[in-house]
Amino acid sequence: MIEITNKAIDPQPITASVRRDSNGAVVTFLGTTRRTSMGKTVLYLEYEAYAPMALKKLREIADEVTDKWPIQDVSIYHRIGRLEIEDISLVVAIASPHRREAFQACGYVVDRIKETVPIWKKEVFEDGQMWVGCQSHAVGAPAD
Amino acid sequence: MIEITNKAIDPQPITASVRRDSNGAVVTFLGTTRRTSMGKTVLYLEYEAYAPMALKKLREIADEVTDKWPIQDVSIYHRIGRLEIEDISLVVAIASPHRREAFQACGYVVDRIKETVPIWKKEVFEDGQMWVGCQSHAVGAPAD
Amino acid sequence: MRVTVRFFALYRERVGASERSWELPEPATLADLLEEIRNAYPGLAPPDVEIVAAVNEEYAEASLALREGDEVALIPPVSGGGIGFADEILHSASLRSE
Amino acid sequence: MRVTVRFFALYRERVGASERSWELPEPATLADLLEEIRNAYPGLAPPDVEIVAAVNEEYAEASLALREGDEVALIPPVSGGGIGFADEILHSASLRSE
Repeated sequence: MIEITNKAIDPQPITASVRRDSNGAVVTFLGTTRRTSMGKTVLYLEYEAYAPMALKKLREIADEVTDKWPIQDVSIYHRIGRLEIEDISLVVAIASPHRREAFQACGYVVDRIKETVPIWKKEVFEDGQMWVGCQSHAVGAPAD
Repeated sequence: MIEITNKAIDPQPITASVRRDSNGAVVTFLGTTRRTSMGKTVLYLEYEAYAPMALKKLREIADEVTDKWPIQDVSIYHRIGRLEIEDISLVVAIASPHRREAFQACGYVVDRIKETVPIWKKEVFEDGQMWVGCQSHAVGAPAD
Repeated sequence: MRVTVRFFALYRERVGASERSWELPEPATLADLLEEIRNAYPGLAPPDVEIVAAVNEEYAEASLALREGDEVALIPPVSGGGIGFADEILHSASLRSE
Repeated sequence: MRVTVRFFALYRERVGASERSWELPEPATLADLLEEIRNAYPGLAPPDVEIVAAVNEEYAEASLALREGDEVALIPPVSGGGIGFADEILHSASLRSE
């Protein structure tokens, strides 16, 4: 199950979706929004996606996992829109016969999502806002 | 929250117990019982614990985590007694500000549990049963 | 030829629109289009910062030849968040499987 | 002196009891007790396999001197399950924090 949604995510059915009687290990990652960022209080967040490409990239990442590891069961849910503090923005659930692969693959998926999937996060503070990761684009910023 | 229980484990409140607004990452591991073991069909499993020592060891492992990583939130539930196939035997939930530490610490906890916590698993087959890990004790087995 | 240009996140805010239809002389590469866009919106990105783009939902090299009807999306840096360790995981996985 | 000996899992099944009170001449080490137990239950474990024990809920060396009232638990190998990677995780964690 791979989905991009603007509704609150319930991780329970996502974890359940990867369980089966040949799997001895299930690893579920939740990405949750934090109260503070770089010492400042975050009021809320906005996530934006290039949805069709993001879905395609998520499916590619799931395929990478089933290619690289003896794993059949990968579920990824990403939330977009306005999120409050402590909301779940991302759920990745992976199950495998043995635990090592489930841990590795779950960490890998989360990393790949942050690298390649066109979903952006804006943190809104009392005195401003910031698209996370776009520091290189700040006016007057040095090029990387 | 650290517990050894003979009831079915619901992972949801265990994961919820480690969430807080300073944590951006929550990693939950489920250990689930598999249908086959060494090519044979498992009918059911029996878990047995030296409960007071097992609890003490689980608490020590949680303390190791909070010592080694910038992590405050560790929950561990281990089930004992009779388990059917696909039941959850173990839940480990860890939350941290950033994901890397949560993945590392969760994998570490599961490993340490398997190494040092006095809880044993017996697989019951149609034609016999086996205490997992006790192969060295088989009658006539070579010493390790 | 005519292509569709989509702007997301920081770029959407700086352009003030999420999508624009763009007329280009043929032949044109992605680099040509990006140069036109930079000229039209000088505040989009600092001059020495590369603008990453996708054509028809796939990351594309600047040398790619554009075709009528292409959907070009400008992709600001994605959210990142912490130090990645995918490479390390893969390295460790491949060591194990040897 | 008198100590309590607890048997779990495989040992419990082989001994046919989960607990026994054991009378020992003083002084006695854990090794002395384990030898008596092996003699009383020759089928407990193969002769060249070590029996791991905990005294008062802590893993103990064979040389530990026992005391009146100690609780000695014989600990069969724990369930293991797959290749551990705790050492590797720690190694990788310490590399990072340098």
